[in-house]
Order: sequence, then structure tokens, then C-alpha cells
Amino acid sequence: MKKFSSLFLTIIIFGLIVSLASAQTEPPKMQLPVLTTSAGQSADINTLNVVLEQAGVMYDYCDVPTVDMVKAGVGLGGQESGSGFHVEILTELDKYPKGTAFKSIILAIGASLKGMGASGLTIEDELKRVSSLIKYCTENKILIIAVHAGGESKRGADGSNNERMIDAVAPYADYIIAVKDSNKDGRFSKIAEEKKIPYSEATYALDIVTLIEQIYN
Amino acid sequence: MYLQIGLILLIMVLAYGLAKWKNLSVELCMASSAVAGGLAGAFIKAPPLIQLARHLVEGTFTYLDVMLVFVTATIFIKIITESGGVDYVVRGIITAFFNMRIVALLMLMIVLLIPGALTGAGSVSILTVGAPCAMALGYLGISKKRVAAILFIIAGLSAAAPPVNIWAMIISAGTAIPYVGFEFPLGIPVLILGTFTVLFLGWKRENNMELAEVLSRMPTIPEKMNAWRVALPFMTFFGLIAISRIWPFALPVMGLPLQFSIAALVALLVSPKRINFLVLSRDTVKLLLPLLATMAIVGSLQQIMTVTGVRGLISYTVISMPLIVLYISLIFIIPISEGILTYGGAAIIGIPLVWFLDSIGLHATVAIAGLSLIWPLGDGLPPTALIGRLTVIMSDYKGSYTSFLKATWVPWVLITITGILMILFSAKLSFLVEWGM
Amino acid sequence: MPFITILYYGISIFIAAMLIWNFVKEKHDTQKMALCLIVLIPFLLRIFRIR
Amino acid sequence: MSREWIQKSLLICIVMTITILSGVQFYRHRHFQLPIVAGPGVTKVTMLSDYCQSLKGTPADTRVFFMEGAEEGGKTLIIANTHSNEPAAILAALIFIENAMVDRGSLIVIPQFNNSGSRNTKPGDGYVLFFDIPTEWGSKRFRMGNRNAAPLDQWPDPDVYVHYPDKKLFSFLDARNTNRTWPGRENGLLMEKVTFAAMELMRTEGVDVAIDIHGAETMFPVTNCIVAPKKAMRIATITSMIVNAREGFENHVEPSPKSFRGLSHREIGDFSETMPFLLEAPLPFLDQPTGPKTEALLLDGKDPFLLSLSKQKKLFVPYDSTGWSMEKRVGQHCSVILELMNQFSRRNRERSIIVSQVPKYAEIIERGVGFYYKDPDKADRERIYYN
Repeated sequence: MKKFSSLFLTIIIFGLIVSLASAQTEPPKMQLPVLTTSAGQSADINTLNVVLEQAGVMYDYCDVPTVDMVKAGVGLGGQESGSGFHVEILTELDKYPKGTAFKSIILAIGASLKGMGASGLTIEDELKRVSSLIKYCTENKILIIAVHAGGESKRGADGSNNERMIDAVAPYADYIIAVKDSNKDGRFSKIAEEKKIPYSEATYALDIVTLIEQIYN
Repeated sequence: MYLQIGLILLIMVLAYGLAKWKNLSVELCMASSAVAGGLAGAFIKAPPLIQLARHLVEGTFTYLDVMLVFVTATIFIKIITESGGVDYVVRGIITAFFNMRIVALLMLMIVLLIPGALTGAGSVSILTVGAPCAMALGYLGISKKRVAAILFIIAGLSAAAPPVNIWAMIISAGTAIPYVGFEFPLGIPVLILGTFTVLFLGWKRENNMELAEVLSRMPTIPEKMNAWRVALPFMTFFGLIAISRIWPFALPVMGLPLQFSIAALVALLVSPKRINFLVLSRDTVKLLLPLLATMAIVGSLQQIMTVTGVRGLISYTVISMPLIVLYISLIFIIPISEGILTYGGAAIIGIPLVWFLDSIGLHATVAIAGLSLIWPLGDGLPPTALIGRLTVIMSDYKGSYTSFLKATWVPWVLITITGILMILFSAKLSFLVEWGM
Repeated sequence: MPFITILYYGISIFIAAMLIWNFVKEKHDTQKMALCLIVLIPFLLRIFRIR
Repeated sequence: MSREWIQKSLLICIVMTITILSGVQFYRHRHFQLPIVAGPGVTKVTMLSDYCQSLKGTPADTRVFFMEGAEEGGKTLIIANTHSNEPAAILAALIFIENAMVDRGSLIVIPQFNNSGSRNTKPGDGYVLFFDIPTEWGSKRFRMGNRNAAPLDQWPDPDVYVHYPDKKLFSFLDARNTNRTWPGRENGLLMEKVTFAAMELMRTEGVDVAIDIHGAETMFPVTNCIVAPKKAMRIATITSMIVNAREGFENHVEPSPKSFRGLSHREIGDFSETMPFLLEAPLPFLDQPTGPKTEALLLDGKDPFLLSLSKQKKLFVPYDSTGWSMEKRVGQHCSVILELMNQFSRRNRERSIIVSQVPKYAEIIERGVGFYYKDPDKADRERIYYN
């Protein structure tokens, strides 16, 4: 009996080490300039922007960028904020002048009906927009970072808006970051494992600051 | 906890039954139920016995302002009736539109819709223009039962109609969803359902009287009565409402009771007949007594239900239902909640329900609009049956209350189906909200 | 106190008076008498500025 | 005496007993004065009407506590009891008034913003009239008020409330709701005067940060959060992240909707230079599906119905059998307020506000809220203010 339980314990510990190792991988290196945007228009994009600010990484931001705007590079082709449309150009222009092609893009995943409504989008529109954006980035070697910082409140039942948004973004990312509460069911670590994508889990959203500092060095 | 609260609910129901058995009126049955519930609650200190009287009395304040509206509005319309104004208007409508039946029906519908749409209270429609419209419909050859049914349904729709819909406003206030964009989601169904109702219930002419014969049967009108004498009080009332909307910041808030009182004063001044105002007021208050008592006691009942947890249990039961069951049961729950609690149902069931519907991806504004089409139907259901009872009084229908209610069934079902479909397909109907923005 | 508020106390006093008149006039129906008094309660507390 | 008059006398006796019994309780509630002991940091106490003449002498006027630091800096305004049925607000405000020391900048606190509402009860909702917070010297009694001002102070209601200046329509009740009457009018409804006075205070004093403290149902999506307009969003977001990581409680950020007018987090930002924040902590007592509305439910927030609904995933906050105690709610408010000031100060060094001696979340949970209230019987008479 004793033998059996110690064997059992060894298996569990071994399993834990393996799963931890596969779940938490070394963050890849990313390059500037970077564009931040939302996948699903939840307020988590604000969290992401603040995280970057705390990490000292300057960025361009647009809540609903089109492929053309990404193509235009830093400065987003001179777009300006309007109703249901927000742009912020914070990239250090002396280092990366307007028009410099983006090297990475960070998407904050989280569906908000209110947020999409404010931008005049339905979930279908948003999924289509995000997919075309990802396709362009993949084709043009712009590395994609998928961030889920909303915790349980930005998760849902299978087929819900939040889960569809995750499916549209996470499997195509070059790096996935999720907070612990977002990955309670192992959703993100599973995707990372299956698609062989580097994955980091942060205990709190604030811990993403360190991860961003690491990848942009 | 469930058992404990269930027991209190049982005691309340038993007390109601016992009072009914002792031949007490509906109002006193409700009062007995409230007192019994409070006493039962005192065993678990919810409320503590010393607080029981306070809770009962505090509840009576819930609808104090509505009571003021009812009294002042009814006194206003009684003065118009007494002075011969109502007969005058009816004679006018019949003479002009007797041979254009559809036009006459639609015009009367619009007339009935306006006061309720402006104030959010179907009762105001019934109290102001209910009596003349009822008479006019009667002279168009529609039976008293059907007249009462038309009045009740249209008054209900008028309460739901934009710009003011109290249920939607209560839910909006409670859910922090802005009260904007309701014009089309409410206005379009109200007009379609209203048109259907007057045409369906009013289509059949149940007598073959000629115009001359009808006119000869109408009551005589005081000699000095003329269009101005009738119009002036109404113009005063609607004028006061209109200016309060057009220049909301230039004038102090007057409130409906004062607006009705001023209009009543004007009616009294221009009446061609001398009217004993005090006796008329006393009799009006007597006529309204069951209604006023209902308003006061329903408030107490609501308060006792809340403090004992009975209200919470009901709300909990509704919220915990599986979605499909919930949708089906809304057909009954919404009107019944109105019948028991009047506007209180919007707060107790409406607010948590809308949060829940919103969280599963339905469009809150359209869903609220759908719900608030169904709520007014409950104003015909006992124990309160607020608008239903007013309708019966104003349309002078002498048959049983149940027979009147039965006459409303076709539009009732149609309105319910429309409301439920609006909730189910609210996301697809969200363009209605955008039109209005 | 604003003038309009004073008018509202006036309306309340008037309605209370009508309720009392009806109460006094009611000779037989005990239930009606009770209803008059129940409805009177909130009006009294408002008129005396208690609630 | 005739049978008729025997009946009538009996009825009159019953009804008068009920009326008097309840009337006495209403009167006591309306006229109960809450003693507030001005702490060592309080430098002056004024009235809100000092910023709006038309508010003078009305029952809506209320006290304003100033805590001015030795060094010049920025200014924070804390508004509590905008809704007097959300009492964690006044409990947090009193912790600041009775304990805070301001080293730099100023702290201004209005503990009973809707003073009239705090002397009102809510018909139909079965609230308790008072609640008691245990302290080391006995218990401190508070009035449980209503969301809206008392009709005794603002009567009649309009049939529909037209918001100034946008002409947006609200339910008639909202004419007495001081979180719908912003930015207010000098000569409007009494509650519009209250919010106008506060706007004037912010404009004349040059307030940098305004924090309006609330509580909300666990079934309400906008709960357990900081609501902020765009200009205050960054500070709200970093605050939310920091309290989450360092103090272990969640407090997400909600954007202030543009089309929803009359709210403090909307109008203060639009009509002044001040940066507004609105704090919501979960308040199970206000939820519709709860058991009896008792003082215990108000204070510990434990309810079996909500627990069951939480398991059905129908609440918007984490909820377990420990409920949502007053200590947790007040603790959250204190920590979030301190962190908001801290973050504002980091970004605006010349307008920084440095406050000490205010306990944070963990400390309040450990010691209880009442630990931080001073005994009015032992306090200097001149330092006691009644509100």
C-alpha cells in the first residue's frame, strides 16, 4: 500500500513538473514598434495599454484598426479619434518615424457587447475584422501577442462571444499571456501546448508588466 | 431559510383566504394578508414587532403621489361631465364621423393614446378622455362590453407608448441603462397593436341605428355649452404638460396633480352649469375609495413581503428558472406581478431579469420595451386591477368583471406574443433603437 | 417652502378632509369606514410633515 | 353612544395607534443627528451652501470637512452618501475624517452628500431605520437612508424628470437622485442645487480628483468596480491592477458611458477640470432576490438565495458563504481611494496629495470598521459636528 501511494505521489509530482514546464515557457523576444488593439472591444485594452506604459514600452493604439491602417505603419496613416473610434500615437517617433512598419501587435482579448456596440460592431463584424488583421500580420511577419487579462469575467460557456474571440486569436498568436484566473480551466495552456506557442501565466494583471519588460528588453 | 419564508408566504395566503371567507372586500383581504405576514415575520425578527406598524405605514407611501393624481384627475373629469362637456364632445364626434367608421375608430384610438403616452399612466387616459370615448364608441354601435375592452387595452398601450413609459423608466433607473432609444421599439408596436385592437373589437356594428336616431337618443346639452368651454380645460391641462416639456428649465416643476387641479379650476369657471364643487369632490373620493385603498394597501403588502423575504423568494424563483421555462412563464409572471404590485413588479422582477437577459446577449432596450408591452395587461388583473376597474367605472359597463376581461382576450394574446417575440429577438431588432438615436 | 409645495400640502389637506367627510357620513358599512381611515394615514403623516 | 359611533371610535383608536406608533419612529429617524468627531487632520468645517447661496437654510445643506496639509499640493474631494442606502460610503468617509493626516495637498470630505435622502426611508423596500457599528467604546448608530431625497424636502416630483442641460428623460424618481442631477442648476430643483454647489466647490477650490462612493447589487454588472471617464481611465486602470496584485481584492474598471447623463463620473469630468471616479462595492442588501431585509444582512451581506444564484453563475461578483461584509466593502473603498490619490500624485508631482493614518483593506478587515471611530463622549465638544 505504502509503495503504491509513493509511486502515485511520484507520478503526480512528475506530471505536475511536466505540465508546469509545458505551460510556462520562456517568453520570446519581440521588437518595436508595436501596435496595441482590442479583440472584442472590452475594457481590458485599457489594462494592456497601462501595462505597456508601466513597462516603459511606447506604442501606437487603435481600438478598431483596419488592415490598411496597420499597413500604413507607425502613425496609422494619420487617423484621428472620433465617435466609437480611438487612436493614440505614443511610439517614440525619433526612433521609429511615421510609416515605419510594425514589428509586433498585441491584442487584448475580451468580448464586450457594450464596447462593440459603441463602435457600431456586432460580434460577427468583430470576428471578421480581427481575423483579417491576424491574416495580414502572419503574412507580413508581424509577431502577434495575445493577452487575456480579464479573468473569469471575460470567459464564458462554449460558443459564447468571449470563447469565440479566444478561438479567433489565441491559436494564431506567437506568444500568449493570460492571468491565472483566465486559465482556471487550462484553456490557454492547452491551446499553447497544441499549437506549440510560447505561453506565460501571470498571477495578476500587474505581473504582465514584467513579462512585457522581458520580451521587449 | 426557504422553509421559513415559504411558511410566512403560506400564512399570508391563508390570511387572505380567511378574510375573503369572512366576506371582507379585496382591499381588506390584502390588508389582513399584510398584517398576518408581518406578525409571522416578527417571529424571526423580520420585522421586529416594534417595527411592524412602521413598515405597514411606510408601505402606504409607495403610491401616495399616484393617489393624488387619481383624485385630482377624476375630480377634473367629473366637473367636465357634470357641466355637459363630455356629451358635447361625443355629439360632435358622432355627427362628424358617423359614416366614416374606420376613421372614427382610429381617431378615438389616438385620442385615447395621447394622455397616457404623455404621462406614462394608462389611468390618466381613462380618467381624462375615457368617458367621452366610451360614449362615442357606444353610439358607433359597439356593445358596452367591447367598449370597455377597447378602452382597457388602448389605455394599457398608451401607458407603454413613448415618450413616457414608467416600467421602462423604473428598469432603466435600476439597471443604469439610459432611458433613450425607446421611441421606435415602443411606438411601432403600440400603433400596430392599437390599430388592430380598435378594428378587431370595434368592427362589428351591433345595432342598426341611423345618425338621426342616435343623436336623438343622446342626452341634451346645456344651452350655453360650446367648443371653447370644453376645450379650455383640456387645453389648460395639455398646455401645462406641453410647456413643462418644451421649456423644462424655465418653469418650476408642477407635477400632474397640480396640473389637473388647475385644469379642474378652469373647468369649474367656464362651466355653463353651477356645480357644487365640495359635494362633487366628496362623491368622487367615495367613488375612488376602493382604488385609493388598494394603492395604499398594496404598498404595505409589498413592504411586508420584502422585509420578510417573501419578495426575495419570488424574485429568486423567477431568476433561477431555466431559460425556456422563464420565457414561457413571463406570459403569466409579468401581468400577475402587475396585478399584485402595480409598478412594483418592474423593480422586483424587471431589474434582475433585464440584467440577466443582458448578460446572455439580448438587447436590453428592446427587451425592456417588449416586457413593458406586457406589463399594462396586468392592470386588469386582481387583486389591484387598477385600470380595469377604472375602465369599468368610466365606461359604465354593468356586467361582471370577468365577462369584461374575457372580451379582451384576442388583443391580450397578441400583445403578449409581440412582447415575448421582442424579447427573444431583441438582438435582431436593435436597429429600432438605432433609428431613434 | 416653495409656493408649489405649499399648494401640494393644500391638495393633501383637501383630500384628507374629503376622506374624513366620507368617514363621518358613512353610517353602516364598517369596511368602507376602515378604508377611509387607512387611506387617510399617509395623508395625515404628510400634512404634519412626519414623512 | 350608537353602534355606529362605537364602531367608528374603535376604528379611530386602532388607526391612530398605528399612525402615532409609526409617526414617532419616522420623526426620530428624520431628526437623528450623527455625531462626527473631527480628527486631528481636520482644519476647517464649512457648509456646502457656501458654494451656492440658494442652498442656504434648506434641509439639503450639508457639512464639508477640509483637511489641509502644511505643504501646497493637489486636492481630492470625497463624496459619500450620494445614495444614503449605500452606507459603506459614509463609513469610509468617517474613517478619513476621524483619522487622516494630510501631509501635502488637501482632502475635502462630504460625508452626507444627499442629506435629505439620509433622512428619508424607502417605501416598499422594508429597510431598517438605523444600523449599529460596534466600536471599542460601545456602538455607533447610523441612519439608514434612501437612494432619493425626502419628498418632505422636494415635492412634487415631475411626471418625468428632464435632465439639465441635456434634456435627457429619466423616471420621475430621479429628480430626487443626486447621481442623476449632475451638473445641477443654481435655481433648479433642490437636488440640482446640491450637485451645483458641489460643482462650484470643485471649480472654485480647484479640486483635482473627485471620488464618489457607492454600493451596488451583486446582480448588477456595474459593481465591485471603479467607473471612470476617458480622462481618468489610466489612473483607474493602474489602481485596479495594483490593489488586485498587492491587496488581493478585485475591483475592475468600467468606462463611463457618454450618452448616460446626470452621473457624477460623467458630468464632473465634462463640466470641470476635475478628474472623477465612482467606486462601487457589492451590496447584497440591495439585491432583489434576498431573504429578510435585516440589519445583519446589511452588515454581513450573507444570503442563501444569492449564494445559490452565485452557483448558477447569475451574479457579477464572486460570492461564497462568507457573504460580503461591511469591513470588506469599507476596506476596499479606503484602499482604492488611497491608491487613486497615490497614482494621481505620481503622474502630477506638483499637484501631489499625501495622506497618512488611513487604514487599508487588510487592516480594516482585521480590526473592524468601528475600531477607527472616536468616542464622541470623550472628544472635545468643539470638535464634534452633527450631520
